[in-house]
Amino acid sequence: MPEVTVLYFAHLRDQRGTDSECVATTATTARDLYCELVQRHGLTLPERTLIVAINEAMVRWDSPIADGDTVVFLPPVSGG
Amino acid sequence: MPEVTVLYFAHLRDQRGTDSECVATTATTARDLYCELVQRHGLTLPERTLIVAINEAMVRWDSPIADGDTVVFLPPVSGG
Amino acid sequence: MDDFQVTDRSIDLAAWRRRLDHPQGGGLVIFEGVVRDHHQGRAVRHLDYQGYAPLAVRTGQVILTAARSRWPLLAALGCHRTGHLEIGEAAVWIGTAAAHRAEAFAACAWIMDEVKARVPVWKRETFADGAVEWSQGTILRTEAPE
Amino acid sequence: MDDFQVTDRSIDLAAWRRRLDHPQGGGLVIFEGVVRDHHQGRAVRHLDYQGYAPLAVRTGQVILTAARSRWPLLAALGCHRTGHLEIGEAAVWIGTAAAHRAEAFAACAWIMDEVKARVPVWKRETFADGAVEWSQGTILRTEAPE
Repeated sequence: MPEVTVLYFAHLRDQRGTDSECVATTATTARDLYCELVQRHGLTLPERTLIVAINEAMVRWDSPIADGDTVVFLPPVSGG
Repeated sequence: MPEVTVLYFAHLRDQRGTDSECVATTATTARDLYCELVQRHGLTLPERTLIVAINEAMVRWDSPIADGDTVVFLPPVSGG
Repeated sequence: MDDFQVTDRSIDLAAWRRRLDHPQGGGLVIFEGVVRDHHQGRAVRHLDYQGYAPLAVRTGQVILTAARSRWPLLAALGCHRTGHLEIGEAAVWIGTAAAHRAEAFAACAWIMDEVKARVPVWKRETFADGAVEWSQGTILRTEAPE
Repeated sequence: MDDFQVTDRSIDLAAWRRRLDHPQGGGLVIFEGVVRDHHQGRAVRHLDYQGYAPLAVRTGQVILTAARSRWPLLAALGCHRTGHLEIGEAAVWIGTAAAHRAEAFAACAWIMDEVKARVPVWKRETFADGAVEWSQGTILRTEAPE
């Protein structure tokens, strides 16, 4: 089963209780992976409020994920 | 004859060759005083390019001048 | 040294300012975003920022590059803090230099707008009453600036 | 210390910056006008500024007061150099602080526009070819800002 690294920030980090984890997953897209994580960990942020990044580039929700990828779901930002 | 102090800046200071002088004058307005100075010292800046200040306040050209006043003819500015 | 940086240490304002020096730079504009002692009427005790540093730095650089293509800038620099910030500390610093001031003002304000919209950084406020809350924020904007 | 000053000594940028500190000041904007090494294509060696100090200070204060009435500012400060300036030296410094950045940006740019139009200061350029010329300048604007 492919393994990806998931990084968590802000609300998601609080909800997951960690800043990163290795996840073995059958998900083939970023969207599927987030669905899995929502089910496993009770994450509450809806997909429409998040932006997904794979390997430090922002991508579409239907982008494929591959073994070794770093995947990040980015909550609404509040810099400045 | 009333005496006023005239301060010179920029082009006018160069043309008059001093930064200030005491002037005994029969002029009764700022305009008359400037005309006198133009005639005496060959100042070349036309009245329409200048703003006149008496005692550190900008005033009209027909403002009266009185003994002891400080009068300044302010050339086009170039601060900043 | 990267033109856009994310740091968990105090922003060295004087060092960033020195990097704006340029012999043709007649107008320099600096923006500092500073931690306020209140937010929407509530007293704030301190802030913590998290940032996704590699993507934040890359996005910041993209913003600066876009600014340089929109205005004739001699310098465009930025820095965003992460970590724990006390009241009065600088959370963000943006600096621009141009031959004339209009471009430096416009670019500095624009860069700051873009940084707020596009750089993955999150602010958590600790209020005087003990409440700890992530700032509401805005959905991260991903499209390139025109 | 006056909020607007005219000085024939180097502008102490760090000291002016400190005077912008305010616990509610979330956005600080600073403009620095710096001596460039060229003007309209000609190489500049150095500058000299003359100023009618008492009226310059008073007019500067009037401008800052007007800015405070137009925007909710926590601080508005300015300083203009006179005397001999080398390339790279600050000729003018304007700083604003507000709760939010839009007001700080707008006020800082507006103050600088007003200073250029209304403060009695004159710039003399010494060019690399030895020519010495007063800057063309603009007729001093005397009406109060709306």
